[in-house]
Amino acid sequence: MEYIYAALLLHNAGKDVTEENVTAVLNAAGVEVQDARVKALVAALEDVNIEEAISKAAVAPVAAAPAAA
Amino acid sequence: MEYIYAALLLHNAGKDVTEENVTAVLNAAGVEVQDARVKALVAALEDVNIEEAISKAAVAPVAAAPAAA
Amino acid sequence: MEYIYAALLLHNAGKDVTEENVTAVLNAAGVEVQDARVKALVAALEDVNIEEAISKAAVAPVAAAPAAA
Amino acid sequence: MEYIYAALLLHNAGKDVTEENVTAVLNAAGVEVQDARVKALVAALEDVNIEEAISKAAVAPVAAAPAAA
Amino acid sequence: MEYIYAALLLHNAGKDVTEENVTAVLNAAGVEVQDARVKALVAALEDVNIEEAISKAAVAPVAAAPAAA
Amino acid sequence: MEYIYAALLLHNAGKDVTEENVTAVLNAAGVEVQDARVKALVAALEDVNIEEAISKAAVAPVAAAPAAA
Amino acid sequence: MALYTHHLPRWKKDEVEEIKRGIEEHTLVGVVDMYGIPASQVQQIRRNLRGTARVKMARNTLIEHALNELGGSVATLNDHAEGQSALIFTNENPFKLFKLLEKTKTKMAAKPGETAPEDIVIPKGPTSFKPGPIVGELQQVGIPAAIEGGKVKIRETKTVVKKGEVINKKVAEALVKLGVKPMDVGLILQAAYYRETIFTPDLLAIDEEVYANNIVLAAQQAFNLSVNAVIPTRLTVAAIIGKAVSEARNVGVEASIYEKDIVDLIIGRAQREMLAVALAAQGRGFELDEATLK
Repeated sequence: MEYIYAALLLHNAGKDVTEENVTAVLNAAGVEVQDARVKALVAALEDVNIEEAISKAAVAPVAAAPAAA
Repeated sequence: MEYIYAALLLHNAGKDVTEENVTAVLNAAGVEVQDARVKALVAALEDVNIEEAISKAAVAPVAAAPAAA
Repeated sequence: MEYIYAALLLHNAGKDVTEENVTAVLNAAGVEVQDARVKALVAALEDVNIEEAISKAAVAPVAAAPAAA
Repeated sequence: MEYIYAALLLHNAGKDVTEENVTAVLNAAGVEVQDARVKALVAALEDVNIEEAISKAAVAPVAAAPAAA
Repeated sequence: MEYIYAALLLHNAGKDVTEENVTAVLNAAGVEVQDARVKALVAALEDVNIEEAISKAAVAPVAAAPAAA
Repeated sequence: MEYIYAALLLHNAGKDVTEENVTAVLNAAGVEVQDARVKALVAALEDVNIEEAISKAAVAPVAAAPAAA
Repeated sequence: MALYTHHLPRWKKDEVEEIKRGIEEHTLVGVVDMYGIPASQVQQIRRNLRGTARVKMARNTLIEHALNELGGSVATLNDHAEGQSALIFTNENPFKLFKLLEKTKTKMAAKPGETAPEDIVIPKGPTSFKPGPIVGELQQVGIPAAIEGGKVKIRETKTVVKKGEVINKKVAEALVKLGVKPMDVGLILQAAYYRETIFTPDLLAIDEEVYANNIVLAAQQAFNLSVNAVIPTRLTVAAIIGKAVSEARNVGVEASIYEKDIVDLIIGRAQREMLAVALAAQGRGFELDEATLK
């Protein structure tokens, strides 16, 4: 989930979720960054409405199965 | 919530949630870090089992929360 | 939760939830006050309608379903 | 509710919920303390396991929140 | 709960819920009455519409509907 | 309902629910006591586990059921 | 680096140059497998990709030459160029390209020996066939064909081949006659070189839903952590207050602390307890009065 947390951190900070930014955040956290995963994350999130996903979470914190990220 | 995400990121990456680490992550995300908030975060998490606190559902406010920081 | 109860106590007593007041209440309770946490609390409450948050709590009791981690 | 908040503040801070302590906290919050209420509070809590009572969700109100004073 | 039972007994019997009456009922039940709790109870009930509070709670308890008799 | 409240009051106070005790409590509340009802109540409650019945009620009902009869 | 081409004939040199240009002029170059795709299908796919991606077919040796001449990390694409490969050039990102190629897949008739990509189901109903040997042919492979009203009809829906099973010759022939095209045919992206990184299909087949779900999960976790560890933020402080208030009310009711804000809740509890005991007593012969019954 580190990659997801990094994306949400950036999003919450009002920054763009770019490869560069995600990599910088992960590096700062001491994570050994895999470029392909960062690229996959950024590409995948292009089509995801983060705001909407977050508000879903705020409304109903229900049990959810974590999937690999 | 940036501070919370920074803590989660570090925790997931197997790093300690220290003031230094949190600050580094937030800096990398381009967040203007407030030392007091970092201190408060780290202090609050000191005695907390993050794994447990993450998975124990807290009651969300009834209506959809606005996603302010 | 000490800090939160201090804020609620002040609010219920019709006092402003300021750093000074929260600190005074916590001190009276013999709590070793961490300024950072007081600051963070007061900052977080800035845009929040405490009365509303309280009345919402009446609807949703504490216990809830766990979210998988 | 000030009295109950004061009691929980003390309990959360690891202090005893005595008449003296409750009065001190209420005073610090600028509340005009009624001795009878403090006594009633302390007496009521004497035989109660606060930790247990907190999570018991005995309340579960039925419909909309009552806007009591 | 003795105190509240006493109050509701009085209310149901069409009597005023005064400190004196509550004390008398509790005494008759052999309860060692704490004046402070009686005072607190009577004070708390002052602005409360008992009838309304009762009807709100009048959601039939788990068991079953009573057959008319 | 007075009769039941009287019984609950006695039970809560750790007293036996006898005809004598119930009558005393009701008298103290100014209720004109019907001996037959007291007898019926005491007989009925002999086989009832009051503690259990109460605890069922404490788990507050969730949905609002109509309390018609 | 001209080392590789100096001995090549002119047309091959031109091919290599064209490939190199294609790579240099696009942000992404991919290796695709063309095996088993008929020419007509290739034309269709090219049409579908027009404006987005260009497919360049060339001999593997020439592709290898071109990649080696460019050198550097792009040369590692060679490891993925096997069988009947072609190159694909685009300025899309590899995930978009992967999806695009998935979408350009078309259905084709099955050849004997191929594996069913999914259950092959023949629906019941009329066919266009006139009565003849076709009925027997269908029946032979287990398709319940019959003659009805001068036409061949399938009597009931039948799964002829299960997913993952090999399609034998007779079945393949029957399917062709029925016009059933069970095979997915299209360009299969074997690897993509994009921004100094090689992407393999396992990385490319991303499911946005999984990411979206993880975002929700992470947001929930952050919310839970903030509330449970009492780290107030603007987003969560209301929930934290709510939790504190609920707890205070619980304590107040449990301990029967008679305060204005909760005395109604305590009354409610007493009332419910009374009703519970009243019902229990009624079950043992105590007649309830009218007020209780209400």
